[in-house]
Amino acid sequence: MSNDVIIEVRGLEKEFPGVRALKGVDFDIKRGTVHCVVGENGAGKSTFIKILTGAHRRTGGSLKFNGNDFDPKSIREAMNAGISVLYQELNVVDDLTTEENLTLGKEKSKFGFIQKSDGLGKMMDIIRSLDDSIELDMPVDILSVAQKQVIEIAKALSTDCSVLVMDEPTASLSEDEVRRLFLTVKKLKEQGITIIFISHKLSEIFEIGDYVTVFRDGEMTGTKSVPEIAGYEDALGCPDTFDDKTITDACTELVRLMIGKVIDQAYIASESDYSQKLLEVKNVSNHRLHDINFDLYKGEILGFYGLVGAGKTEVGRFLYGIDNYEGDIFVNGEKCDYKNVIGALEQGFAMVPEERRVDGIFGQLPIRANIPMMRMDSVLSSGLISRIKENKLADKFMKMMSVAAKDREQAVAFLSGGNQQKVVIAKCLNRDADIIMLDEPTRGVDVGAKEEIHDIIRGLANEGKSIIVFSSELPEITHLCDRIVLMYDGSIGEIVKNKKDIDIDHIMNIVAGG
Amino acid sequence: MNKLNKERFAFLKQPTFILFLVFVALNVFFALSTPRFFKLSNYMNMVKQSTMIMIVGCGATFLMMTEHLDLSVGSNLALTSIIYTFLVVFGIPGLGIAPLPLLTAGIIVIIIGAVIGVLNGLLVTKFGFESFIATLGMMYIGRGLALAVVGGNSIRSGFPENFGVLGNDKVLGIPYLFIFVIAAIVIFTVLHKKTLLGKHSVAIGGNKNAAFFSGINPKKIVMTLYIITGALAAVAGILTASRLEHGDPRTGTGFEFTVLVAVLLGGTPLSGGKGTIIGTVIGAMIITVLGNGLNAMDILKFWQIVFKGIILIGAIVLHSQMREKRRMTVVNAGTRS
Amino acid sequence: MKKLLLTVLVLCMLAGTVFAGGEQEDAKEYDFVIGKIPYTFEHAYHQAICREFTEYSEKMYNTKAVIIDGESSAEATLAAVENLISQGVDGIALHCGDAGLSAKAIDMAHAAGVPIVTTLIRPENMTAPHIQPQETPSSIYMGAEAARQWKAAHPNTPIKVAMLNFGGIEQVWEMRTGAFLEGVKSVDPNAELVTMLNGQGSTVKSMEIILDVLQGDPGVNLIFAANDEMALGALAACEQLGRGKMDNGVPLTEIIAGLDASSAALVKIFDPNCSFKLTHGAVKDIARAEVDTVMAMINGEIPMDKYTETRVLSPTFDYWNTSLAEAQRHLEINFFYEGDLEADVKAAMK
Amino acid sequence: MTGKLKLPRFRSQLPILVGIIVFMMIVLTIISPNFLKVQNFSNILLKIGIYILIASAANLIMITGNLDLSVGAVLAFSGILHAYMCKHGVPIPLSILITCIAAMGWGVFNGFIVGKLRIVPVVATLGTMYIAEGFAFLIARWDGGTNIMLGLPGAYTRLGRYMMFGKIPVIIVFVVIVAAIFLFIEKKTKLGRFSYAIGDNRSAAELSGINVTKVIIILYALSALLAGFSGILQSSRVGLAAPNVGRMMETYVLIVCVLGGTKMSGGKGSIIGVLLGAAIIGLLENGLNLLGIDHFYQEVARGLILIIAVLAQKSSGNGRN
Repeated sequence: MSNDVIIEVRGLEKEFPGVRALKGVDFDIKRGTVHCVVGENGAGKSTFIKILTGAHRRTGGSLKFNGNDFDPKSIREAMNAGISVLYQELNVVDDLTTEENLTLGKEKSKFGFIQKSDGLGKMMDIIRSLDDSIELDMPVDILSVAQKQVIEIAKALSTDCSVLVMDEPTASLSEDEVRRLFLTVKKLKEQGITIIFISHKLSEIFEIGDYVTVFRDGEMTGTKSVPEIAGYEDALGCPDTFDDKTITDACTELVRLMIGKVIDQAYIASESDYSQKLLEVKNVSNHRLHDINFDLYKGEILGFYGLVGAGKTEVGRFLYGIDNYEGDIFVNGEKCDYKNVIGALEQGFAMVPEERRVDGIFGQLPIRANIPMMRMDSVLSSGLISRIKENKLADKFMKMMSVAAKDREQAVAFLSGGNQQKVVIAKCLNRDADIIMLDEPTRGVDVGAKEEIHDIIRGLANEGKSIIVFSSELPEITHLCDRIVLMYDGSIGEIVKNKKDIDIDHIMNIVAGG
Repeated sequence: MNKLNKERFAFLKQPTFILFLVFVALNVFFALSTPRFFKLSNYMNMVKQSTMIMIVGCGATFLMMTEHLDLSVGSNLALTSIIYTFLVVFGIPGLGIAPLPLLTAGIIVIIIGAVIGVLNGLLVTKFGFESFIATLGMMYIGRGLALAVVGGNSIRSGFPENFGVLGNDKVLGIPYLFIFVIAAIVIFTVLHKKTLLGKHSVAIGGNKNAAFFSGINPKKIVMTLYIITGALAAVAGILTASRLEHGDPRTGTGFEFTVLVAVLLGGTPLSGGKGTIIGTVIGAMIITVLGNGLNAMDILKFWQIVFKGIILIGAIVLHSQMREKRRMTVVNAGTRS
Repeated sequence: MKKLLLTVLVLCMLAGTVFAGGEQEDAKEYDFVIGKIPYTFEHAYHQAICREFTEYSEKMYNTKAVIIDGESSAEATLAAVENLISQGVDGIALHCGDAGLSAKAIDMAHAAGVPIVTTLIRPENMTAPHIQPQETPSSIYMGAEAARQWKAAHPNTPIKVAMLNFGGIEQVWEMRTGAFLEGVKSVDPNAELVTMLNGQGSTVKSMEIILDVLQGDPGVNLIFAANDEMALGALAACEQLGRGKMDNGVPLTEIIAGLDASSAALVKIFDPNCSFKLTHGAVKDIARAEVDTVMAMINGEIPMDKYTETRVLSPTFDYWNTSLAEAQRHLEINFFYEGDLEADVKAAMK
Repeated sequence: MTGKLKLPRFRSQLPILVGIIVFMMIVLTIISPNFLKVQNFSNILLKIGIYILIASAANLIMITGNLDLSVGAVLAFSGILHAYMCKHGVPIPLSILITCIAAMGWGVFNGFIVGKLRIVPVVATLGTMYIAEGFAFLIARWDGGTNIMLGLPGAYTRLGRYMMFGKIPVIIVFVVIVAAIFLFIEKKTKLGRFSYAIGDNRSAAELSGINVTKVIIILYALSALLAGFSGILQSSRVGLAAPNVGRMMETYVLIVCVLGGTKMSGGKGSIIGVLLGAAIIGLLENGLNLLGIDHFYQEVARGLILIIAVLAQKSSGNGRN
C-alpha cells in the first residue's frame, strides 16, 4: 500500500445561500486505496463529492489533486483531469448497445460517421475482466443493473481516470451482484486506481475499504484506516477478513462517529393508551422488506430509526398503499386490503412524503391552495370552495407552523425548503387522520422550526392521534418517540421503549447490524 | 445453452418483428378476402404511394426519438413543391430570372425546406416553444404561403421535358421513387446506427442525464434534426410535383398526421428514446396496405376512417403493454424499487 | 385492462368489417368491373353520382362499380387511378379537379390498356372521351337571371356581388364563378365583384364568412356560391342578419345562387319568401353518361383513345322559370328523392 | 426577489393579451369603417362562441397536462346524430339529451384511455377523432346522404337562432353561462382545484389522495359534452348538419387555449385567458374577412399570430419562473 497522497483536502468550505454545507474539512486520500466516505444525509459528503467532481465550486479552503491545486469548473473538466463518477442513477442509454454506451460523447468520427474507437479494445478488456458475460453488441436494456454499472465503470476507466467515485453503487444490487462488484473494485485497486466509495451499508466498508472518512454536520469527524476502526493497532496484525463480532463493534463505532454525541433532549413520556391497539402489521414482506411486524397504539409516537437505506421509507410506502406487499395490516383489529393511496387515506392514514419537491408540494399554486388539498371538505361550504374558509385555514396553519411567507397567496415554489416542508406538513395535518406518518419531517428545516414541528407532533399525540415518524436523525427519534423501531437492511432489528436515559450505544449497535 | 437459445430467438419479441407479423397478417387477410389485392403491380403502387410518408418519416422518426414533433411537414411539402414548380416554369419574374433548370430549382427548394426547419428549430431550441405549438404555427404559415405563391391556382403547363421523370419513370426497371425510398431508408438507417447524430438522438430521448454527462449538446442535435426533416419534406415536395406532373398548392393536407401515425405505429413513442427507421417504414406500409386493401374489399370509406382510429389506439395500447412487460421483467430481475 | 381494451377493439374491427361488408350485396357474377373516382366522397352531390353510377352499371350492364374516393386531393386521386389499374378493372370513370392530373391519369390508363372517361374538367391532352356537363352556359344564365330579377325590383341599386369558391381552382372560375359574373355583367355592366372568399365547400365556414362580408359591405345583393352547401351557409348568415327574404319572389334583401341542384337547395328555392333562388346541376345524366361511355369503350363501340365530348345538360332551377313538378322529377331521378317537394317546401317554410 | 413580482401569477400575461386585442381593434377601426359596430361584435362573438364553449373544458384538460384532439370530430358527430334523430321523429329536447349523453360517451372513452391506461393523449384522442368522424359520416350516409337538412322539423333551427330578449343571440348567452360556470369551476370547485394540482405535480396529487383518473375522465367527458352541445347549437343555427364541420376545430381550440396563456405541460391557464385568446382569433378572422383578404394570407396570419402571441408571453414575466 503506497502512502503517496493523491487528494489533499484542507479547510474545504462550501456555502450555499443560508446553509454552510462544508465547514472546513481536512483529510487526505491515498493513492491506490479504497477510501470510504460515510455520513448521514446532509452531513456534507455529497457536497464534498460534488466539489471534487466539478458539479459545485468550493467557496473556501483548498483541494489538491496530485499535488496541484484543483478547482474544476465542470464535470467534464474533472473527468479530463482523471476523476470520474459512477452515479447512483444509471447514466446509460437503454436503447444503445454496450459499445455505443461506452463511447457515448467521445466517439471518434469522420464526417459525422462513427469510427471504431481505439480505446474500445481497452474498454472491452476492462469489461471482460469485470464481467465476461457482457458482449459489445448487446443492447443495454437486457442487462442487469450490475452489468450496467460495469459498463459505466469501464466508461470511466477508459478516460484514464485515476480516481473513481462510486456513489452508493450497491444500493440497487442483489447480494450476488454486490459480491461481483466488490471483486471488480478489488481488481481496480490492483490496477492502481483510487476509489472513493460512498455507502450507507457500513459492513461493506470492512469488506473492501482501506480508509474511511466520516462526515457529520458539514465537518469531518474522523479519518481512520479500516484496521484502526476495527481495533487493530496497525495493518500488519490485521486479518484479511473480520469476524462478525468485530464488524458489528466497528460499525457501532462508525455510527457513533456519524451521529456524534446525542444531545439528550428530554424525552417527555406520552399519554399513550396502550389498551387501544390501532394498527397492527404482521409478517409483511416485499422486494425491500423482510418480515416486518409491529403495532401502534392510540396516542403513541412510534419512531422508525435506521441508517439510510435500512428500509424506513419502504415501510411508509407499503402502509400508504404505494408499494405492494405480502402479509397483513390490521387497523382497529380489522384486516385491511386497500391497494392504493386513496384506500389508505380512507383507512385513516396520512403521510408527509420524504421528497417534498417531487411528491409533496404544488409549486405553482399558492400556499392557500396547497394546504386543503388532502381534505377539501375542510374548505368547502355547501360543496364549493369557500375563500373565507380557505383563508382561515391557511392563516391557522401558517400561524401554527409559523410559515415565513409574504402572504398566503405566495406560490409554494418560491418558499424556502423549510417553509415548503411546513406547508406539506400542514397539508397532511389538515387531513385530520388517525395515523399520521411523517417521513423525515424536519429535514432541511432550521432549528427553531424543528422544535415547533416537534411540539406539534407531540401535541397531536396528546390529542389521541397515533403517529409514525421515520427519521435518520437519532436525537429527533429519542426526543419524540415513545417506542423506537430499529431497522437494519430491510428488517426490524428490535423495538425498544424510549425512556429518559435510553441506551444510545445499544441503538447504534442494532442499526449497525448487530 | 438455454440462454443462447433465448438470445437467438430474442428477435421474436422485438416490437419491430411483431409489427412485421401484423403487417404480414394484414396482407394475408386481404389476399384471402379479395382477388384484387395480391398482385405485384398493386404492391408497386403501394410502395410508390407511401414514398413520401417514408421519406419524411425517416426524419420524423429521428425527431420523435428526441421527443419532438414536426407538424409542419405537410405544408412544407406543399410549399416546396409549388415553389419548385414555379421556379422551373416561370423562374423568378420579379428579378427577371428565366425558368431555372430542374437541378438548380431542386437545390433552392431543398434550402427553403431546410430554412423552414431552421425556423422550427429556433422556435423550439432557442425560444423554448413546445414543438407542437411551434410547428403548428409553421404549418399554417407554410400552407398559406404555398397558396399565396400561385394565388391558389395549380400550375399545369410549361414544364420542362423531364419534369415528371423522377416521379414516374424507371431506370433498369426500377422506378426512381423506389430508389429514393431505398436511399432514404439506407441513409437514415446508417445515420441511426453509424453516426453521431443517430446515436446522440437516441441518447437525448433515452436518458437526458447520460447525454448531458457525455457532453452532448441536445439543442444542436434537435436543430439539425429539424433542418433534416425540413429538407426531407422539400425532397418529398419535389418528388410529389414530379409524380403529379403539376404544381398543386393543396397537396400534403393532413400529411403531418399520416407521418405521425406511421412513426407511432412503427414503434417510436412520443416520449422518445427509441425507434427504428424500418419500423416507420413498416408503419407507413401498414397504413397504405390498410387503405388499399379495404378499398379493394370495397369497404365504405367512412368505415375505413373508423378502422384507422381503432388501429391507432390498439397499436399504441399494444406498444405500451409490451413496454410495461419489459419493464416488469427488468424490475423482477432484482433491481431497485 | 389493456388486454381487455385490445380485445374489445379487435372485436369492434371484426364487427365493423362484417357490418360494412353487409352493406354490399351477396357475391354475384358480374360481366365487368369498372372503377369510379369521385372528386370527393364527402359531398352529397358526388355521393349521389356514385350511387347512380353503381346502380345504373349493375342494372344496365351487369357490371360492378368499385368506388375509390379522390378525397379532393391530387395524391389520393392519382393513387386511386394506380390502384384501380392494378386491380385490373375493365374501365375507369374519373372526376378530378385538375386538368393536368386528368391527362396523366389518361396516359396511365391507356398504357395499361384500360379505357377511361373524364368528367367536367377537360383534360389537357384530349385523348379520351370526356363528359362535359354544360355548367358554363347555365352559370351565365343564372348570373343574368339573378341580375335581371334584382334590377327589375330595384332598378336604382347598384349590383354588388360576393362569391364563395373552393379556394382558387381555376376551372371553378371558368365554369361557375367567372361565368356567373359574366352573366351578371351582361345585364348590368357596372356590377361590382365585392369579394370572393374560400368557403371550403362547408356550410358553417360559408356562414361565418358571409356574416363578415355583409358586415364589411352591407350593400352586397347578389351572392353566388360554387356549391349548394356553401349557398345554404350564405343563406343561414343572411337569415341571422334579418335578411334572406323575398316577397313572394320579389327580391328584397339579396339573391343567392348555388350549384348542384340538390334537394336541400330546391326546398329553399321554391320557398317564395326565401332569397336562395337559383341553382343548376345534374347527377343522373352525368353518372349514366359516364357508365355508358365506359361500357361503349369496353365493348369496342367507340375508340378509347379518341376525344369525344358527351355534353350533359346542367339544367337550371330557379323560382321564376322552373315548375315544382320539374324540380320534383329532377330530384327523384338525380338525388334518389322519395319525398314530395311541395310538402317539403311547405314543411320547411313553417 | 419576491418583492418585485407584485402581479399575481395568472394575471401576469393577461395585460399582453389585452394589449394585442386593443392594438388589433385600433388597426381594424382605422382601416374598416364597418368594424366598430354592434352587429359586427355580435358576429365575432357568434363565430368564436363555439371555440369558447369547447375551449373552456379543453383548457382544463390542458391545465392537467393533457390534450383533446377529438373535439372537432365529436362536434360533427353530435350535430349529425342530433339532426338524424330529429329527422326521424325524436322530439328535439329528447334528441338533445341523447346526443349530449352520446357525446359524453366519447369523452369517457378518451378519459379512460388517457387517465386509466396512461396512453399519450395526443395519440389516444387522435384515434378517437378518426372513429367519431367516421361515424359522423356513416350516420349521414345511413340517412341517405352527406348532409342532413331536408325533413328536419321546422323547430330545428329555433334553438340556434333564438334571440334572448329579442336581440341577444342564444349562443352568446350560452358562452356567457359556460364561461361563468368554468370560472366558477376553476375557482370554487374541487374539480378545478384538482386539475391545477394534477398539472402542477401529478405525483403529489396522487399522494394527496386525489383520484387523478377520475378527474381526467370527468374533464374529458365535460370537454366532449361541450363539443357535443356546440355541435347541436351549430347545426341548429345553420339549419343543416354536415359531418365535416369539425375539421381543424381541434387545432383552433388548441390555439385559443395556448393564446390564452395555458401551457401544454399543464398547471397554468385560466378561462379568462381562453376568452382573450378566442377574441384574438375572432378579431383576426373578422378583420381579414372584412378586408376581403384571400384565405391563404389568412392562414399565414393565423400561424404568425400564434407564434407571436406565444413569443410575447414567453418574453414577458412568464419567462422568469
